[in-house]
Amino acid sequence: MTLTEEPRLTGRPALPEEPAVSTHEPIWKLMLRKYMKNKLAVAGAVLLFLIIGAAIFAPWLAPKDPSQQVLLDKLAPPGKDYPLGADNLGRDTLSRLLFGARISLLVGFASVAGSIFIGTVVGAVAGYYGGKLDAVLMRFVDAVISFPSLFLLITLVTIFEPSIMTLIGIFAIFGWTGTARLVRGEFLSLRKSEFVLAARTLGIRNGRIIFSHILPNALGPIIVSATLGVGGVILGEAALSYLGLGIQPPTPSWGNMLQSAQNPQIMLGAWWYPLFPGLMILTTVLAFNFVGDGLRDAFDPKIDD
Amino acid sequence: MSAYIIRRSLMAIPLLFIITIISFAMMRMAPGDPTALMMDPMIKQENLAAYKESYGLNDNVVIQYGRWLGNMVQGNFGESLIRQGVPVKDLILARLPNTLLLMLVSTIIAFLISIPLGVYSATRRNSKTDYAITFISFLGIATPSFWIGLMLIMVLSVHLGWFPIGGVANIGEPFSIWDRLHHLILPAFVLATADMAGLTRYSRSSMLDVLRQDYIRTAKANGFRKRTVIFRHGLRNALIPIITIFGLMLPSFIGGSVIIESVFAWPGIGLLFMDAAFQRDYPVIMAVVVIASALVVIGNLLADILYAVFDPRIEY
Amino acid sequence: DELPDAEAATKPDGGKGGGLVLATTAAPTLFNPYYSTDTSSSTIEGFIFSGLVTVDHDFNPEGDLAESWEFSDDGLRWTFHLRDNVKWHDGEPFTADDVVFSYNIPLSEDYVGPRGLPFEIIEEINKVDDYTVEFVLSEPYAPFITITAQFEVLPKHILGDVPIADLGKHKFNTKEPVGTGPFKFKEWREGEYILLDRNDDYFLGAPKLDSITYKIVPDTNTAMAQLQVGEINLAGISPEYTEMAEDLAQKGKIELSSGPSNAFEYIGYNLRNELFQDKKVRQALTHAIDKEAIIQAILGGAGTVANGPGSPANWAFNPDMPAFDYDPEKAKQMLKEAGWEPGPDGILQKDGKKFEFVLKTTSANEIRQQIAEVAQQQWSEIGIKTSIELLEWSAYVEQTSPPNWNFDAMVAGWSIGSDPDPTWFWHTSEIENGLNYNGYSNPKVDELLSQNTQISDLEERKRVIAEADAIVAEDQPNTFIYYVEGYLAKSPNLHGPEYSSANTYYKLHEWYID
Amino acid sequence: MSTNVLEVKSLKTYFNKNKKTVRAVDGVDFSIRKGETVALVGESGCGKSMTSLSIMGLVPAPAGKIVDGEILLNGTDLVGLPEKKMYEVRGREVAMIFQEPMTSLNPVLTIGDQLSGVVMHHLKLNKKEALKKSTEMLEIVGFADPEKTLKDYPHRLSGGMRQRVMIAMAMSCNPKLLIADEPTTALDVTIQAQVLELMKDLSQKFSTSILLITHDLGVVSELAERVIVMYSGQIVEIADSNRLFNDPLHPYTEGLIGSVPSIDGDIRRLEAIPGNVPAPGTEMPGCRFAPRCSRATSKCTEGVPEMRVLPDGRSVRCVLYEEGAAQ
Amino acid sequence: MSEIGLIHSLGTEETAGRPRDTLLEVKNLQMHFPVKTGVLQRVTGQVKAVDGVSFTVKKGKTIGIVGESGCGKSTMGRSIIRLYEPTGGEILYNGKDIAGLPEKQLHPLIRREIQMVFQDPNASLNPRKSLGSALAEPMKAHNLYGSRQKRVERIEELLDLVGLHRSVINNYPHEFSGGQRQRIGIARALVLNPELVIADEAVSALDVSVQAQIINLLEDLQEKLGLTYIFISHDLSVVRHISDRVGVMYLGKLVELSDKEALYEEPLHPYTQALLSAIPVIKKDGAEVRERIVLKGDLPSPSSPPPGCIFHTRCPYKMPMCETVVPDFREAAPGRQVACHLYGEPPF
Ligand SMILES: Nc1ncnc2c1ncn2[C@@H]1O[C@H](COP(=O)(O)OP(=O)(O)OP(=O)(O)O)[C@@H](O)[C@H]1O
Ligand SMILES: Nc1ncnc2c1ncn2[C@@H]1O[C@H](COP(=O)(O)OP(=O)(O)OP(=O)(O)O)[C@@H](O)[C@H]1O
Ligand SMILES: [Mg+2]
Ligand SMILES: [Mg+2]
Ligand code: NI
Repeated sequence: MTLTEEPRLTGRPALPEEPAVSTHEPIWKLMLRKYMKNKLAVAGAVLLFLIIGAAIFAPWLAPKDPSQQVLLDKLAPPGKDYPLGADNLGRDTLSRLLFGARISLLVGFASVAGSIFIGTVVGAVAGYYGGKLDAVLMRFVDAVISFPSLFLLITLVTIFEPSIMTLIGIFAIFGWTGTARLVRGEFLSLRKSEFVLAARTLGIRNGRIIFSHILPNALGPIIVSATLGVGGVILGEAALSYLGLGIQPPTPSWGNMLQSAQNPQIMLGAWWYPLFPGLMILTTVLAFNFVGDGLRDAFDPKIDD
Repeated sequence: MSAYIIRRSLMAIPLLFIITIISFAMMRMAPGDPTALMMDPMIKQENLAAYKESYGLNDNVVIQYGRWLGNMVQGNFGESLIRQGVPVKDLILARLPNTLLLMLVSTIIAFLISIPLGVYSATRRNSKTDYAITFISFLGIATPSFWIGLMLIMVLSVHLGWFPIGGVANIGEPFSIWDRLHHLILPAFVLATADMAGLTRYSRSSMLDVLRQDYIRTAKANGFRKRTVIFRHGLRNALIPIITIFGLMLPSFIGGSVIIESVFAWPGIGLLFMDAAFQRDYPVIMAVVVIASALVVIGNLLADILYAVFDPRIEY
Repeated sequence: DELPDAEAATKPDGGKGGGLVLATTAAPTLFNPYYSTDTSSSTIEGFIFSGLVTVDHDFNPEGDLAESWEFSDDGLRWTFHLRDNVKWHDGEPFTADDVVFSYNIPLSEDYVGPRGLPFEIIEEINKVDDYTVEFVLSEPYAPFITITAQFEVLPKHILGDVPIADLGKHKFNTKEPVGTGPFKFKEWREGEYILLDRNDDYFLGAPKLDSITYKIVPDTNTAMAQLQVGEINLAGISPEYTEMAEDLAQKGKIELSSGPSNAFEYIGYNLRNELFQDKKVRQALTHAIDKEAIIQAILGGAGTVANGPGSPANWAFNPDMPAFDYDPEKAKQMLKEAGWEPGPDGILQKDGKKFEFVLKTTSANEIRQQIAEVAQQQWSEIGIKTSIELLEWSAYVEQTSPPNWNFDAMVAGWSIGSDPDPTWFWHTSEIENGLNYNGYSNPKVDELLSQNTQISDLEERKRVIAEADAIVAEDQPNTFIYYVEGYLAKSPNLHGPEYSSANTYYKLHEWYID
Repeated sequence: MSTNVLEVKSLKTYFNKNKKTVRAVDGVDFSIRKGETVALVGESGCGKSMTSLSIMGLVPAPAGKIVDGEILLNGTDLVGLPEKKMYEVRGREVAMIFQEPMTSLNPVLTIGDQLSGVVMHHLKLNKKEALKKSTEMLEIVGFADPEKTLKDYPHRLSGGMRQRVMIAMAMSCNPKLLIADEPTTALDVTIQAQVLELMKDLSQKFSTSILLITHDLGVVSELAERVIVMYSGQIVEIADSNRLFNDPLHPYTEGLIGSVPSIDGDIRRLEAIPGNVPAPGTEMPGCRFAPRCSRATSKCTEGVPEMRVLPDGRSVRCVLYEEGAAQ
Repeated sequence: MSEIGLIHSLGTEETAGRPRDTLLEVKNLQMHFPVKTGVLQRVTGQVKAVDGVSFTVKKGKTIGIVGESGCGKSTMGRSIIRLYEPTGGEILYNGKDIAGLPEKQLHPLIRREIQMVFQDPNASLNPRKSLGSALAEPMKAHNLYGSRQKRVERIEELLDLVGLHRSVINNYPHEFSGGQRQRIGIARALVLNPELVIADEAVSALDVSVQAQIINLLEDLQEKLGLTYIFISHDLSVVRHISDRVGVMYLGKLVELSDKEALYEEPLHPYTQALLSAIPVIKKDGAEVRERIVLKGDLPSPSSPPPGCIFHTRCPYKMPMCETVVPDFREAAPGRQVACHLYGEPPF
């Protein structure tokens, strides 16, 4: 046996290798494949797609002007004129739902974008630099978390009139702590991971390490929490509406449309009026949760079957 | 351990301090003041001025905060501005037990129902029951709790008359546990739903994680039955992360209590806060904020202690 | 907890009795008429305390603690003859000293409370003898009997030594009020209810009801649900529930009575704003609003169209005020005359300025919110652009009231007191500090209003008020929308209550439950 | 025949994933005699652990499944044995220790709980007796203060101590077969030496058969009497350990031995086997090692070579040793 | 391979008093970590992960560091490459002390010249970066190989060097096997033409057959590129195979440092002896079998190391003085340093 006499690693090519892989499959495809396996998640994605589409194309899809009142048709039941009935001022519920979707989704997406941004920045800084900075930032997060947020929310809403912008701001201000903790955790573990250490020894700057190495790897959990966050905000707006502090009429939002469900007169006499916004909230939040769940699986390297 | 508890509690003080400053600032930024309620043709402006003066509302906000803090440190929450002459402490003491009771019972309900469900779901992963439980959990997460509450009231209370429409007890009747429970069940259940659903999902994934662990394989290799493996070897490990969730759930419970209290006319601190906020009853607002934050802090402390109890790896 | 039924067996005239259960969405604050301002407190104060006089269902004054009264020809001296058989709940006898003591409270230098205004006209209060008091007024004041003399009397033997400055915070107000009324204070469960017991020694005879429970509920919805299942047995119905109430009445679950309530709803214009300074414009704005539709759609018909201030519920009402009926075309026409022409975007313009403004109201009131929405829509049809701003109550009050007057237009309502004096709303002197938020000023109105309180003759006074109201209606500082129709629901087994905008609890001690 | 504690016959354990079949164990035959220590070696992913888990009946369901073959433990076929019966086999008849001592013990139960739990379960002892037995076992595996250790939680023990606890647990019911899946891989050499000594002692003392799974040929040489070499789900060679190391037959075995740097031999260039282990699920005709084999011929890819028993008792799966092949 | 010559002319400025061929000199290096306990994370002690280690590395040579888990090997390696800021001692690289320098100053000094190969081929590559971008990134960070074209050329050159097919340039880490990933890790370490490569358990996670490939690769690269290695491993056989000098670490300290042959032939320190004897070896006919010394007990915790000689708790030759007196790390034979009282009176 003379294997030693044929040094394989000298010369060029040192070790003739077949191309490593026959199928060059990018990560997103891999994740898509995992995602597609979760039937609920797929259903959720389709639903969301439809809902977001409906919101975008509301002006074309809505059969009527959402603010057009026909006082005589107040609380009309679903029928030919009003596919989903009319509200207490005789406005078309379907049209209002479609335009309400814009508001509800806008509030959801915008405030989550805000809170994800704040949370990611705080969490990334705390997790990457650690030490005192981390301690200070995390104490601050603790304080915000310990805050009875709904109470403060009520106070805030009384300070700033509950316009769309203030609601977005308020939800963003309260929503970021979870993301911050999550991102911090990810950064804490990722900054010790060997590929980050390698980047450091190669002299790659901190900024680039954070944005180009750690963040993309922490993106999974962030996206998942964002997805779930949008659903949470939509629910939160509905809850605030219940207390009369949500998006204020006449701007339609699902929350303030559902608010009328409190009224036993409407609940008993015109159940269809609160039913549809309720269903919209339910379906949308459900869809976001399904999608979030699917994404969680797709991003999770542990789950591979 | 007790040293730890003391130290942790001391650490909470600056936290509460920050919270009170923020709340006070916010509150005083809100437009309007307690006199808004006194809109009445028979009001004389001088009277209002005297009223404001007598409660020190005309002073600099910083001075007011200092005064408030000084009193608070001595355990004095001051007097209500609306319910003149009534110490805030009395208002809180009258309401707090109701809120605590509601939270306690719904926490118990949430844990008692969701953990077994989650565990069951995890052990039957991908079975029909698992899917059903998962779906129902998602429904629970996605349905606004006040909506569930209103529905239940409409159906169970108004239509069927099985439950009272609100309140903590029948008025004027002697104390009875049954009567209390009768009033408590619906609100506690509804307050529990949202967290219950989340908790079920969480205990499911926690249990799934545990079932992947090496020591579970060891237990199986030792010939223990499935049930023994799950309950004796798995459950306690699965509970540990759930305890943390308990700590995190508290703020949402306290927040949720505002809504549930108003749906079910439950006279707790949430309703007190709502009223106080609208009436600008500053001392009451501050007291509730302090109490609620303290509750969260205490809850987290409790979670930490429980954590140590369940996880022998944690040492103080 | 004690059993309220402990003395059920000793009911004075057997068979009748039971407990009255009411609900409020706003918890009372304290039980002292000189310090409380909210309706819940006043209601309960009415149960516990008695005043010198009260009013019947039609605002006619009627003796309460006072058996009779008379006044001097110049209208400055009022003498009240008190009952001599009245006992405080603690058994002490009621005397003129109590009246003198009570009415002096708001007059004191040290008084810190919201009730000073009606007492301003009182020069002095004299005890003539144990059962006679005399009030000396600084000027003739017609509303004296229905406003001031209605104030309930407090026990001097309990509060006499308390410094006036401390009276507002005294525990008497919240823990142990003692009065002469038909019911005695028993228990106040914070956030839950107030429980009152029958006062067997009530001077008009022991009430037939055993107790009154005044429940505190978070919102009207809960109250309505409780009414439906009989957890409460008497409730006023707010307009958004009239349909449901009528339905329940039809099913025999409740009995309904109704009548005009002493209030009007309006959209008020800030006359400090250039937009609204032209009377014609205001009239046009009114022409654009379909009041009838609002009443039908939002109130379920529970109201009548209003053309001007006042209320059909009180005697001073003027049914013949100028009307600006729904007529959008006319509105457009009038606006055109005033110089407002549609711009390229359809919005009216004048001198390059668009006709657009903010309509404020409070999120605390759903009906006003909806009125705002309808108004917005209807104005948009004549080319006026409005945006609605909903404010939380305290913020709303702060923004719209003196000295801010930070509004263009607002949806609001006024409820008129026992006396129909409109001075509060329209007199120029009320602009700076009073309720004349609009900043409305008309010398003729000022003159009439100044007169009205000095006239003791009812008919004469009615004529003056009617004239003033008509001028205001012509000026339309507000778009008056409707007069509220009030509803009172009771359970069928409760006997006695009947809707009244003047005094719901008239002759309460005679009510009973089978 | 009767001396064989374990006989595995044409065992096939497959995984079904993404509609792809991974033949983790693809027709494995071997046996273990009473008291014998047999080593199973091969590179990562070649199916060593799956073979052992198949014996334990712990193949991760539902993805993994024994699709064919027999596993005879003292003549009883474990394949298809009802789960209830398997409870009696696991831990009692066949015990197992795993690679990761750090994670293989339950962190929330004391050593005493875990050890006595097994004893109580299988030997039907009461708590007191079980604790006594546990103390004995800890003594046997070399704990100085077994009473104290019983009350400790796993996190207080070092890796070596934990692995000794695992061994004590595995041996406590006196099993006929002990499967040790990489028992020392996670341990330091000095600790590994302790554990290896212990295992040697115990196997003699209790005359337990051991199936030792490892990729460390040094450990094999130290402990095992016979060696089974696996490659990509199949056995490629079985031989006495001495013969195997001195005269490997299969080119893979040869490459494996050549790859190990020697601690005291000459410093020669390492004889690396080029290429990689085929990815799981790769289907290929013929010998699975052929693509990496320096002596591969066209014959290698024609069909899977049969396992061939040579006259001296060694078995090998290679065309080089097939009848008529030129030696 | 035009770039390879470059570094040699860059890195060899002379410093007075230092032997020409000494690349790195570590003097009394200390790395103590604060121990934080409890949920409060209060500092309650120190882990003396590296506690006074000194050695020199000659250019073009390989020094192997062996020791049991937790003895501080990785910490030492990471301190040298300044992933940690050492709490004491000096690290003279080309004569310049880099122990306390801030990152800004380190960048031009060592970030190109010292590189590391990590243990875990799965964790040491960013899963979200393709091979090409992972290799191009350091070039961009150091403004080398200005154009894209040049960078691609360089990457292809590196791939050839480590034996990977050029076509995989756009593939992601998960598409490679463990051995291939480790080759990528090595390629990445070579991108910047380093002088010194620290390999921390670079082959421990690999299968034997692949391990051999990588060891051979490292040896070839050293020969071709004149690299200097610090080779950290717990596997004495591997260290023996690749090193010129070998240091044995125990509880944060070097207990023996010696030329390879001498160390393996005649280990001096009792710990080294035990370590060597504990290694299971393939018993081939004719090979001599070492007598096994089985050590009792476990490695003590580096947060409370034993007083005196750190090894005395497990040492079979323990003397009374070992419990109290810390042995010096001294020359026990030419080119051999030992920290043990048995070799108390130098020289032999
Ligand atoms: N849960 C699983 N699902 C799918 N395939 C699996 C699973 N577990 C193992 N396999 C496959 O079975 C094959 C054999 O795995 P096994 O664990 O027996 O290897 P091993 O020889 O023990 O390797 P190692 O030395 O790494 O422990 C592997 O190729 C793997 O891909
Ligand atoms: N960042 C850190 N903070 C605190 N302690 C640390 C840190 N890094 C390492 N240690 C401790 O320092 C000691 C040495 O660790 P190190 O990783 O250097 O050992 P090692 O020799 O590389 O071990 P292994 O062979 O397991 O990799 C260990 O006790 C470890 O717990
Ligand atoms: Mg394995
Ligand atoms: Mg290491
Ligand atoms: Ni050879």
